Amino acid sequence: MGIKIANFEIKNPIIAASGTFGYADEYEDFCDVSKIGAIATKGITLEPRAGNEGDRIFETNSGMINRIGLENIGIERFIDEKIPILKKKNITYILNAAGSTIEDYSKLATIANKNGIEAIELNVSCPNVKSGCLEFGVDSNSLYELVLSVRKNYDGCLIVKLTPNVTSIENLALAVQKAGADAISAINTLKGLGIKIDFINGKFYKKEVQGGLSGKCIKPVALSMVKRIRSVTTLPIIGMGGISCLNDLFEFISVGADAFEVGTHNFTQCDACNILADNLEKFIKTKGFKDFEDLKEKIKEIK
Amino acid sequence: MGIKIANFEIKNPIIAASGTFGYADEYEDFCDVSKIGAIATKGITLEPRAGNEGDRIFETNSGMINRIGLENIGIERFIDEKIPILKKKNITYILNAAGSTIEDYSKLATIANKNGIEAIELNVSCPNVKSGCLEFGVDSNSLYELVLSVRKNYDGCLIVKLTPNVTSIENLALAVQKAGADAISAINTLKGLGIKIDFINGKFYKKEVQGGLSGKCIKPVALSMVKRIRSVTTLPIIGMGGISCLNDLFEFISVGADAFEVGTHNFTQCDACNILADNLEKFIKTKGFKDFEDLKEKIKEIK
Amino acid sequence: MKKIQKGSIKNIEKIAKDTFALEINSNVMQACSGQFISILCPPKTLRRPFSIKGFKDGVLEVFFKLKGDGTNYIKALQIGDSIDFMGPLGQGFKIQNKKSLLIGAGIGIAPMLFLKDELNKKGVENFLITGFKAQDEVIEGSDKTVIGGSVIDFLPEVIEKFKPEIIYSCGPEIVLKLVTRVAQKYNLEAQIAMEKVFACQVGVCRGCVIKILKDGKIQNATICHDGPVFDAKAVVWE
Amino acid sequence: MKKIQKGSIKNIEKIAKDTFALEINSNVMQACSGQFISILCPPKTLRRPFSIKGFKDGVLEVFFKLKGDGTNYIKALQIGDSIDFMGPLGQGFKIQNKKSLLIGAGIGIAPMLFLKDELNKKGVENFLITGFKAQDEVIEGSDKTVIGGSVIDFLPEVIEKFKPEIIYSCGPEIVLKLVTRVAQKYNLEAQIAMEKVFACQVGVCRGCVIKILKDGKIQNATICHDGPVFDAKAVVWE
Ligand SMILES: Cc1cc2nc3c(=O)[nH]c(=O)nc-3n(C[C@H](O)[C@H](O)[C@H](O)COP(=O)(O)OP(=O)(O)OC[C@H]3O[C@@H](n4cnc5c(N)ncnc54)[C@H](O)[C@@H]3O)c2cc1C
Ligand SMILES: Cc1cc2nc3c(=O)[nH]c(=O)nc-3n(C[C@H](O)[C@H](O)[C@H](O)COP(=O)(O)OP(=O)(O)OC[C@H]3O[C@@H](n4cnc5c(N)ncnc54)[C@H](O)[C@@H]3O)c2cc1C
Ligand SMILES: Cc1cc2nc3c(=O)[nH]c(=O)nc-3n(C[C@H](O)[C@H](O)[C@H](O)COP(=O)(O)O)c2cc1C
Ligand SMILES: Cc1cc2nc3c(=O)[nH]c(=O)nc-3n(C[C@H](O)[C@H](O)[C@H](O)COP(=O)(O)O)c2cc1C
Ligand code: FES
Ligand code: FES
Repeated sequence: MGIKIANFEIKNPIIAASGTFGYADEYEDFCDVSKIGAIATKGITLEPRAGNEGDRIFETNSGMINRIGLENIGIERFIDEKIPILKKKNITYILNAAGSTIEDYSKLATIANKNGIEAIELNVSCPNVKSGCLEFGVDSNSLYELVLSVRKNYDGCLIVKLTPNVTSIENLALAVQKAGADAISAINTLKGLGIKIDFINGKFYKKEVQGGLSGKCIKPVALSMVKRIRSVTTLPIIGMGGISCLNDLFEFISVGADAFEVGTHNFTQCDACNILADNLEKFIKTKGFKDFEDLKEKIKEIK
Repeated sequence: MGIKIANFEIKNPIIAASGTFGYADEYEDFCDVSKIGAIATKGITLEPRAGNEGDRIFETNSGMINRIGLENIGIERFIDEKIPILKKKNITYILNAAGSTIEDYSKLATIANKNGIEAIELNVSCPNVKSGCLEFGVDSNSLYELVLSVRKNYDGCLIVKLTPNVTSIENLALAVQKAGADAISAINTLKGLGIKIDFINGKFYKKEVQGGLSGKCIKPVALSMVKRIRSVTTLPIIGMGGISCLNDLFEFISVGADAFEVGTHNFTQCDACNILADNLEKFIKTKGFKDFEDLKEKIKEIK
Repeated sequence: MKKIQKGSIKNIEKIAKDTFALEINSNVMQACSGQFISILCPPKTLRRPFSIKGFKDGVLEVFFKLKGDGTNYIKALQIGDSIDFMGPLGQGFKIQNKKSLLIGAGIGIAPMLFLKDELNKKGVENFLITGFKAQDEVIEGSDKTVIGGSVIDFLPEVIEKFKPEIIYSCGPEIVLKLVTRVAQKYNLEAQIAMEKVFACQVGVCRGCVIKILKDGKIQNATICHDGPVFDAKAVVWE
Repeated sequence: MKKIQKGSIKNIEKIAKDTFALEINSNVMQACSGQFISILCPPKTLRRPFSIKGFKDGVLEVFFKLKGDGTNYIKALQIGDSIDFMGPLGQGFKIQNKKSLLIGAGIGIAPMLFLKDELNKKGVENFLITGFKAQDEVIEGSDKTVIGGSVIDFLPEVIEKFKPEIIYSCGPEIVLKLVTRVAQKYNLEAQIAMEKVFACQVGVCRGCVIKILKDGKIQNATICHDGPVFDAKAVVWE
């Protein structure tokens, strides 16, 4: 079931999505981490970050909002403490990289390159300090600059994760391709606001979580976005957004995805990635397909 | 419970959203149509339209996708056949207007003006034929032009309905305000794709509906958008997107909405608008608020 | 009267593989074959439409086959539970005093059984032929039951023998298309009950339109409000 | 052993207004007070965490109070139904051989009853005081039950009389804050069980962090994995 994203080998097409699987080692009691196709780490920055104050999670209809705020241990501790464990346990991982300036990203890429990190997924839904904190990922010019400068410093598999909160995802995909990325992953979370207002004993109480919306509710948006990305690029696409079952994989394949990330559904079912990979393998074997490539072709041929 | 949107009086703050209530008269067997705050008609164009071929509805997690394609009887028949009924039955309505060129919209506005139609909601999520079929509503310059030219021809209450499929809803809101609109309604549907793939007797079958996503699943996006619109404008805002219960009204109020539209939930519960207005009125009366304005103020004050 | 109702479950009972009969106590005064009711299935957004199988003294009966969340919700209801439905909705069969051939495929038997009852009451001679995929899916009540094969294959024989003057049918689109073709061949009037995914259930959302030929023009008609029953000749297939 | 389990409902029973006791047959080998299990409540995205109220021979007991969809899903389960849960999760109370005052507020009594059992088995002297909003919400098992007022108001009196050496507590944040203050005043160690909305349940999503003082530095700790039980002195309140 192994496949390649550009030159990066993963054990199967199911990847655990960034932010939903920590640094991978913590999930050992709950699933076969080493059997997962690959694990995109929690978003990692140059320096450690404490993340946001206040409530960080809000459940919504068929989904959730998070505003973790990139709490992470920083690239140094990741390399010193986590990589040895990941190696020892034979866990395939992708470094999800985040920053506030182009320099941050370039430095992360340089460090990753030096330390033999085989794949990076750029989280470009971060505020761009220089341009008044608009996200890098919403403007195709900034995105192009960003990816170009990372590409210069990084020889491994460079995946760029697109944000759906834009008018034209097509322009972003084109910018990323032009800058020399190896693959695109999509989508990151939708901008969402969760509010809960209670009226108790004559007084209103409010809870508000402004952050990223994920889960099954965003699947239709994700499918539409992946289809639009596929319409302008031939780069491999890692599709995500609300994936929870085998049929979801078929749907993402049909719009052009080559691999998949599973995010929020890990919270619902902590061995979701294992189960999905098993089901995919079983389907391929018992229904007479040669391999995953063959299945992909057959699904793309459906009228 | 009557309120005003600019100078347009509605019976209460709950409006039936365009496309989910036909031309209003058809719902008589199912609810008290005349008691609804107002009804936004199905999107109406200059000429009658047959709408899209193929499947038009697709249910998704906590929502649905539609691609009706603006099937409607055209402005002439609307005026000749529907307005007399609406008047006779004392139904308050808003003309939801759609077109392919700025001229279409201007003509509609002129006709509406001549025929004493008191309020128009511009559906600007239509392909702009002139600019290569990009939606009018995604570009703040085209939107400005559009609203300006409608404004010139129309003296009634001019509401512009914003699309959420953009990078900056703020720019759109500013353009609309600058062009002289009386109010903003938001949000229209999110771009979404519904796919169903079946594998039966060794063969794949696919059903695909690309259209607009609505319902509870989009509420977090809608709340976030309304909040962003409120951050840049003082125009009245009619909030919508997944509204189904009294608490949803509170949430929309807290981000700055002055009135509400209920769309998809009419399909779930056909007397939803009546029930919501009743519940709102009961809440105001029994919990010691002076009126809807007072409730709004109290909710906006919550820390 | 408002066509939105809260009823209560009178009975719910398995009648074949994955297939159940549901009886609802209601305030409904009148219903006819070909009409349907639309059941709210929380937390689903859209109501689920089901053809009426029988109606007597306010008790509505429908048959339903398990498909997904909606039908599984209904299956889990218990006797006495309340149920929220709209209906009866839509235009039913226009019964004529003619020798009638009824053709049902699968769960499409439900409105055919109701129609058969109505025809019998009116003393109209009729013959119901139904088809099912397998023995364990068979629902009783037909004059002839086809198992495994296609009900269409048996139509020439039945028509030659029974000599119907009109056909009524309900089933998957593919079956209705073939029924239409057979009716054409034998120059028989046919009324067919169509299906599509519904949103509003009442004709306002325009989500369930098909093309029909009316007054010499191709027009849109909604299955939920103008149908579900259409004159087969008028239907313009996609 | 994998900490994801399919159990089956052994018993489910109303114990107070909107409050139920649930017993689950499981393969769990060990559990201690302060730990919790997280129950899958389809179609909800997030699991619902519940403190363990008791554990014996693989049977886990929890108490739950009806709040929304999740708890209503659990309530609708029948004896014999299967139930999908993760756990036992988190760090429980660190039991010490000291005269113990247990303070529970509302449904927070559940882990206190489990702790009381454990203390009794170890022969540690203890006193459980609990508070409930109204008579019909009272759950049995305490040494003193406060109805209507705040359990906090009775603490000085109880502490003077019982002379505890340590406090354990579970309840809403507001109660835990006040317990912390009382403990400080009497210079007593206090262990408190915290709550927040959980997503992953296991410490990876960083969705449930609070600030704690550790090694002289303010750091993040997850309630689900590093807690739910924390040394009250270490908690930095928002
Ligand atoms: C006029 C009409 C009469 C019907 N009568 C019967 C009947 O008597 N007995 C019976 O078992 N079934 C009947 N159906 C079909 C029935 O409505 C669907 O099987 C049911 O909605 C499936 O719901 P679900 O949630 O269980 O399955 P889902 O998982 O939602 O869907 C399963 C399949 O049913 C279709 N479906 C879903 N929602 C609708 C909808 N709102 N309208 C139409 N199709 C839908 C989907 O396209 C899908 O292919 C009728 C449909 C129509 C339109
Ligand atoms: C460690 C821990 C132990 C708990 N122990 C118990 C217990 O023993 N008995 C008991 O009745 N309750 C307990 N709770 C609270 C319980 O988890 C919530 O009441 C339950 O999740 C509500 O679910 P619902 O769908 O019924 O209500 P909802 O409608 O989802 O929510 C009602 C309220 O519960 C809160 N809530 C929702 N989801 C979660 C979540 N995943 N984690 C925490 N809070 C949430 C919401 O903020 C909301 O205010 C515990 C919570 C935690 C964190
Ligand atoms: C709690 C949480 C934290 C996340 N953190 C990150 C992150 O650090 N970096 C990133 O690129 N994406 C992050 N994401 C986004 C997911 O990787 C994924 O793009 C998104 O959730 C959509 O997929 P899903 O619907 O399967 O969850 C996070 C998502 C969640 C739910
Ligand atoms: C079936 C359907 C048809 C719609 N048609 C229109 C339309 O003609 N014009 C328009 O401005 N919005 C139309 N909308 C969008 C709704 O008015 C509303 O903006 C959207 O559905 C979000 O609200 P909701 O989540 O309450 O449905 C339509 C929505 C649905 C579901
Ligand atoms: S379902 Fe709305 S028109 Fe038929
Ligand atoms: S819920 Fe994920 S870290 Fe606690």
